[in-house]
Amino acid sequence: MTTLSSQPLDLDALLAETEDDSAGALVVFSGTIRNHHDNKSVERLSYTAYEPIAKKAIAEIEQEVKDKFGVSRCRIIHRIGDLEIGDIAIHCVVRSAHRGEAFEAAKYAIDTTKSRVPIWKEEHYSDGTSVFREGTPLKT
Amino acid sequence: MTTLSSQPLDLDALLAETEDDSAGALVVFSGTIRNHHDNKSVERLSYTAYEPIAKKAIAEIEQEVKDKFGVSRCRIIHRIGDLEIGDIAIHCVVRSAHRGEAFEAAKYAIDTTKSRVPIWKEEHYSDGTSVFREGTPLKT
Amino acid sequence: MLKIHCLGILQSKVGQAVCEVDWPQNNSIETALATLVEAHPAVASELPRCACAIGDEIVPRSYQLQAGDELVLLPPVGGG
Amino acid sequence: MLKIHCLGILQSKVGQAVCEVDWPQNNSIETALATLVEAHPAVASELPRCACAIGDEIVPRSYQLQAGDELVLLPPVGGG
Repeated sequence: MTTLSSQPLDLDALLAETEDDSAGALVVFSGTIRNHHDNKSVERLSYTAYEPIAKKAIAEIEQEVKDKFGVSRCRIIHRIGDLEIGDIAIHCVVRSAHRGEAFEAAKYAIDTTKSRVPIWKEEHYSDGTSVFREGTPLKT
Repeated sequence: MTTLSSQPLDLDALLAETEDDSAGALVVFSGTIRNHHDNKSVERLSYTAYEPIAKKAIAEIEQEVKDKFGVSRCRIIHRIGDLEIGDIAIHCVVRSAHRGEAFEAAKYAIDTTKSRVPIWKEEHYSDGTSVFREGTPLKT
Repeated sequence: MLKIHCLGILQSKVGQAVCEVDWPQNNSIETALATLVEAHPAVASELPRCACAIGDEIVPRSYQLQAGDELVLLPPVGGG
Repeated sequence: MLKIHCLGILQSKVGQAVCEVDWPQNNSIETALATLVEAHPAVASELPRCACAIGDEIVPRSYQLQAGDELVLLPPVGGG
């Protein structure tokens, strides 16, 4: 199953992949590239990953979310490469019988992905400068 | 803008309709027809609505969600008619600058829609019986 | 005659989506509901939890029905 | 020579994705990082918050580098 992709992310494919007749609730979180950050005008973002650990970490988070919240499906896919405003950087998809745990699980999935998966974003501003966004040190 | 539909719901259309370059977070809640309820095997559901008030109530909830949570977009669409297992009964779409309020807003949108919009569901079971699901009395 | 629209579970209890009841003009919804229960006793247990509407407005049971009004009964809701 | 992969902000500080440092065999990551700082002082302030990896495993700085190992430095992460 794809967890990192250099191509535009396909939500419909992810929804088809996670179909589950026993699940009444579907929660999707998607992160998109917005045109501003800290009052600076953003032109584009470059995402890079350390793939051997990033792929393993995402797969671990998917399993952890299912175990921890008792949801039947959790899939996470992150895009890497150069993204323009409005492009989708990540989809987190959770399905479960009821909506309470689906919301909790999706929130945990995105929070955890941001803090545990070796992916970095460099923000390119309209004034020509660029900055690597501050991140969370990996647990060692 | 469509808030009730007797046709299959189109998430892609709703995502296109709500595009917002200033929003980095997208949360979608979708309710799908699951194959069980209270240990009974469900065959299909029939949704009916009192349209004059249902449409007005959904539009009010969309505005209330935007005001209350400061999110830039909130759209809700509910399907009516006969639905099969796996069919989508509702989409709630929220976009905002950050994810915290997007999750809160989407949860409020579905909770409030369930309790304030005159829509009813009759659950048809495999044994040929059917039951109107218990609901929430409207505030008068 | 007053047209009463029975939605959701009320329709299944009454056996039809709309029923007409005899009704002395310019009376309250409360009075009309009492007349409905006489004709369809099965709805009695549902009515306390129902809201009443005229057109696209929820109205209190003290509302005085006017000529041309159609009463809509809304049982407890639960979409999604 | 030891290959050190510098990712994220480290790559921009070092000016290249991979750098090679002289390195006495069978020594710890800690020692290798000291050698890296001599060659590229700009990374010094970043290293305390970096994790170290060999292949697909995060390893402690006490890890004894083996022949053929390539060290990967992972600065603080933040996808999404």
